Amino acid sequence: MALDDKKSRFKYVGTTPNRPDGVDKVTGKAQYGADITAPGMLTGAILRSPHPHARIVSIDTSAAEAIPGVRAVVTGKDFAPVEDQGFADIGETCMARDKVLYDGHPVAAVAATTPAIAKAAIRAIKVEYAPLPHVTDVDEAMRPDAPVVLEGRALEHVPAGMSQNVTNTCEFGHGDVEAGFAKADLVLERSFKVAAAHQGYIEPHACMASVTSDGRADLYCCTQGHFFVRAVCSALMGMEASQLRVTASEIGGGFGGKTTVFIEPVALMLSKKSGRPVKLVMTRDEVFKASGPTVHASIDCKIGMTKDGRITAGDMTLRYSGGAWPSGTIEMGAQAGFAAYDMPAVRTIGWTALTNRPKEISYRAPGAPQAVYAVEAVIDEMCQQLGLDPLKTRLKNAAAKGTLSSYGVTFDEIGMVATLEAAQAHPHWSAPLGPNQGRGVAAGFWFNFGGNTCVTLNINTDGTASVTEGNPDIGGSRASISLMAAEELGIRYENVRTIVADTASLGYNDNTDGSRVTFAVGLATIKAARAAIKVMCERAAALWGIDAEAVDWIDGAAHPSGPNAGKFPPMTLAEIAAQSFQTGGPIAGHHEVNVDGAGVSFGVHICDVEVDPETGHTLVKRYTVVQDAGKAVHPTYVEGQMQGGAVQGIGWALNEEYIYGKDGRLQNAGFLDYRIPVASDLPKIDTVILEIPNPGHPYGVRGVGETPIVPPLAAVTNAVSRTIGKRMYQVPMSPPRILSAIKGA
Amino acid sequence: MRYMTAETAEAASTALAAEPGLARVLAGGTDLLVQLKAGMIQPDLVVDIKKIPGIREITPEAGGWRIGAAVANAELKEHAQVKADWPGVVEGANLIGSTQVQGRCTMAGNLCNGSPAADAVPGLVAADASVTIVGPSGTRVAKVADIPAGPGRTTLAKGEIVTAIHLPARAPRSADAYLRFIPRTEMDIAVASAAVSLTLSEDGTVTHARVALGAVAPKVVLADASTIIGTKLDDAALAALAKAAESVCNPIDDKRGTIEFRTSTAGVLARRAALIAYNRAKGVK
Amino acid sequence: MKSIQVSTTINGDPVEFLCTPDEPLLDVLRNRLGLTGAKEGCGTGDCGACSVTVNGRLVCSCLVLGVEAEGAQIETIEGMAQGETLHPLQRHFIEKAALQCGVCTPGILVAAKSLLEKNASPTDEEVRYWLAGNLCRCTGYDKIIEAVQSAAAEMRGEV
Amino acid sequence: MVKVKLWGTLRQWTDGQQEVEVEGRTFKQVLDNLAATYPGLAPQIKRGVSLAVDGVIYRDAWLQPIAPGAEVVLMPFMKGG
Repeated sequence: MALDDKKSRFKYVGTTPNRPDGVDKVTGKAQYGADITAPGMLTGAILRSPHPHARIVSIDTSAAEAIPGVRAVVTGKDFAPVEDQGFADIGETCMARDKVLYDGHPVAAVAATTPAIAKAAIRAIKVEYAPLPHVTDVDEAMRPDAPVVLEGRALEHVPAGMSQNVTNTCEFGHGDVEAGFAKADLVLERSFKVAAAHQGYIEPHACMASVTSDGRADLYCCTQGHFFVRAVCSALMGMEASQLRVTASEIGGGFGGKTTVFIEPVALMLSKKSGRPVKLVMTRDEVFKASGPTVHASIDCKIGMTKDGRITAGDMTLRYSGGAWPSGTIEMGAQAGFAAYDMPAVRTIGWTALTNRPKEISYRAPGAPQAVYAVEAVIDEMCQQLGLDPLKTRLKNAAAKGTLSSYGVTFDEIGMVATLEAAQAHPHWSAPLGPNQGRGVAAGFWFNFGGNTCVTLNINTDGTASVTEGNPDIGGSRASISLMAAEELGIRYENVRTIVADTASLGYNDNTDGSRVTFAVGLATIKAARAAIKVMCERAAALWGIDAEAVDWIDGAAHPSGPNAGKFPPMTLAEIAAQSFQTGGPIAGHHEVNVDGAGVSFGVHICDVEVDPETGHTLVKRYTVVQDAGKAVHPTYVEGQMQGGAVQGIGWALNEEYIYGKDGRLQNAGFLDYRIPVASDLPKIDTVILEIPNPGHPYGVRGVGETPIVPPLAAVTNAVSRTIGKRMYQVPMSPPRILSAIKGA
Repeated sequence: MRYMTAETAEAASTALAAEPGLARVLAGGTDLLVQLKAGMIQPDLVVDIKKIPGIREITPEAGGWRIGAAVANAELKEHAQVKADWPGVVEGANLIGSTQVQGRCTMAGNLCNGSPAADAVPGLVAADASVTIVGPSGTRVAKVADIPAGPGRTTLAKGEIVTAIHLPARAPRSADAYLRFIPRTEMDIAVASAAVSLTLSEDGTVTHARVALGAVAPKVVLADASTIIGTKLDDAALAALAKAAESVCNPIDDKRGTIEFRTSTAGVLARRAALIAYNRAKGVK
Repeated sequence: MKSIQVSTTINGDPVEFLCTPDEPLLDVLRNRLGLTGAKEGCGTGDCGACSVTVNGRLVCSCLVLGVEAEGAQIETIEGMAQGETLHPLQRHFIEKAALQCGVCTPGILVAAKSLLEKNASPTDEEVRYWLAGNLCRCTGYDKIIEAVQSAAAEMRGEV
Repeated sequence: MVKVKLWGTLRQWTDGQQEVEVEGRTFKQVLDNLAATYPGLAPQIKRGVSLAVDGVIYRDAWLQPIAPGAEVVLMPFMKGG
């Protein structure tokens, strides 16, 4: 059989059929984390620290245990220590041991027969704390005299003599930065602050755990990766992975925030102690206080440029804090910051410091929006000072095939130039502006990833196919995977059904993150389909009495590969499937792989704002997203990713932030004051999808989901700054900050 | 917690007064249920007043309007005549929360919750509205302006409930307007707000005005409206009004806004609301 | 806390339930009646995921007590489709990709239906303001507005 | 021999060199030899690194062949959201 490895003409891929989970989701039937129940189920609740930093002197649970209806009480002592440092840190975020490290840190949990009894039991637990000095700002945490959040966690390459809060440092770049600045006509250095933002998914974390006395357990939860949940939870519970089956419910948004666990180990321990199924659901204020937001950042960025707009050098120092535990996000920010440009000389230095905040977790392109914001804002200010066109200047410096990137890798085929050119050609770029309006533009970059992936594809005797994969569907991936299976098999999209299987049904699958699912699961699906096709070609060959090599698979049917192979009418998938019991048994294909070769992707956003000069109130009036998708498998869903990511970035740019008081407590743990964009805040978000194929995927697919959140911080900043005639150096640009810039304070 | 539905205002008042523990009135419940959820309060008794005859009705009264205490703001919005007489009052009431919250929340509830940032209150104060209060010692009438006592506090005595809000009759060439500042376009609590009610002479001179500000002091405050009386809202009058508004601000610095921002924004809003009310009074769309 | 017996009508069906006096209608629907289409995104009226109508009025069921349902007519997402036939809004939401994760979708559909009952031809701006209390974090709202408008056009008989 | 570019932080373990040469025909051999030649790099390699080979980032691909003359860049272990 002859199968082209690369495909560029498609029958199903690139169309926009309805998603298979659509009807369930519009009728209320879809089951999310909090919708799962079990007979005899108890309700769990968690007691959380009101202190940002304190030693736990004692916990007295006796009064809670005495309340009728209370079936289990859990504290940190119930969990045995684990060796793996990463798992141990996650475990400690779920339940404090000796110290509480942030406002909202769990200290105890209960399971009771009703929610009201569980609440009463929580109130009956007495915790004695010895408060410690706290620190919630990264710059303050790096001072040598800052209160130490955790001791002894610095990596070996952190210089001696710094605060123990400094746990990591990194440096990337190439070329002689000082020599580059010497060649510049303008060197501009600016400092920026970026507040922590929350992923803001509408579905709070929820799970239902059932542990039996013989050591088996079932866990249902809303997660971006149930295999990772199994790995962490089995380690923390001291269980074998085989005995813990994790099933992912439908997921009500994640954006990176559901790539770890916050409550699942606690639910399992409550179930183990009570012998009953236990449901644990976070309230919204728990989500804000005690699930992972992003890092918050403090950045110094210096760029040199010639009069005609050629960048000669870039030098940036990033200080990120991922809360009370070490975080690796700095490394991605430091690599991504200058990645869109061909930099003759570049250096990015990163630092990570501990603060008394919850443990950071990924949010769409983790680490990149902050670093890229600083670079794109400085470039924009330089364009203003030098009187240069911001898009032409970016084009002059754009990374292309063969460019040595800021993170050391030489780029293959990439779409930065095409993306900038498409932005330039878009009518938005040349549309007139009204009074008090301004336009900003910014580029963005993200790596995208592959990862461990398993897919099984079964051919049913009625000529349909079932795809079993292991990645929770957060953006319509079941549709795109079905499309790719249909494309390979040559059967209709409607004849393929893709399901997300539990951890007992497939090998390990990495989280739904890194924009990996359409790319990596798609690739594994294509390979699984090709494996099934190989079997079907063999069956046809056997029935025809010819060599399997002499059979081609074309449009859903086996064909003799040429006149020499024999003269037989094509045998369709349905015909082969119907005879499969008689020709050797059921037909399936499967593929297991750790996928690499994801293609980087670039985006350029254009933003128009209108600023009220007397109040600083800012409205986004027009917004356009241009992005390279490699190949858009389901173009409408690609647009949805671009629009959704851009709006999250707009929210961050204007209003979203974690606000800690002097007392170290979170001031805005709710949707009322953590202000995500509402429908009336926004204009239509226009999209332009470019398709520069990724050489690493048979259809050219790149990741799509993360890049769109990278440019908005700077696109909106540049628009606001150009409107008010003053540069803004802090995100979010809340109205008081804009007004104070306007007034020149 | 016990729940009761009261058939009369007197029965509600009696039950609330007799409760030795914490008692709360339930009308729209959009503040009460949030407080219950957060565990901020654990009442022993909740009295639902929505079954009291007339309490969900809007009726004409002495040239003005009687708005029952349990009239949801969405119902108020659908009442064309009240809206024509008091567009600013209705505007304020309709800015509270979402469409969903509008289906439940009431002006009286907004008033009795005691928030300095209540959106319905500045409009009522600018309108010089009053309320009927039924209590253990009988029925009394008070000015809306006299109800708030500070953040989360009112001057109502134990067992007293507001049963109706009274909007006075409108003189010819009168109108009002309400503006608030929020960072988004919807769903936020006011950072600063201003309501202006005014009456014009035939030649367009302001003959009567009241200006009330929200979210800039522990309770709603009146700004000196004499700054615009006798004027046709020329730039100097508007500037004087903004200054007068700023001068009565006594706000706090918090997550929603700074003292400086709230003060300057209150001045801007007072000026802009005055212009809107002025144009409405002149019949300019 | 002693439970109270409540008689009500949900999606046209007579329903009786017991609930405690402080129990929100949302908890009653989800935990006692198995109607889990309404979601709790916040519990404080800020997200709209629990939207239902009570006597024809759009509300957040997290801000209504279960006991207040006595004698009321309640409509939830579960009552929107007629048997196998989806409401035009439901169909257009699927076709226009107006949902990604789908957790806000039931609330948005209930709210949008309530809008179109009051205003069959809303402007985009009216749709956006009506739905301002329904948070969606996935879509950026664009395709939601589009789906509401195309469903409205179909319901007006324009398609 | 394979030339491996390191990120700046790691220079302190390689006598200031940002590009080092080690034996190895696969991802794993290159990493093992890096750790053996420059023991200061061992903790970082153990924690996790990625290796970009001719522009493609590999995260755990021990068996990935590396041709002599390929561009090899050591990177931190990468993750997404």
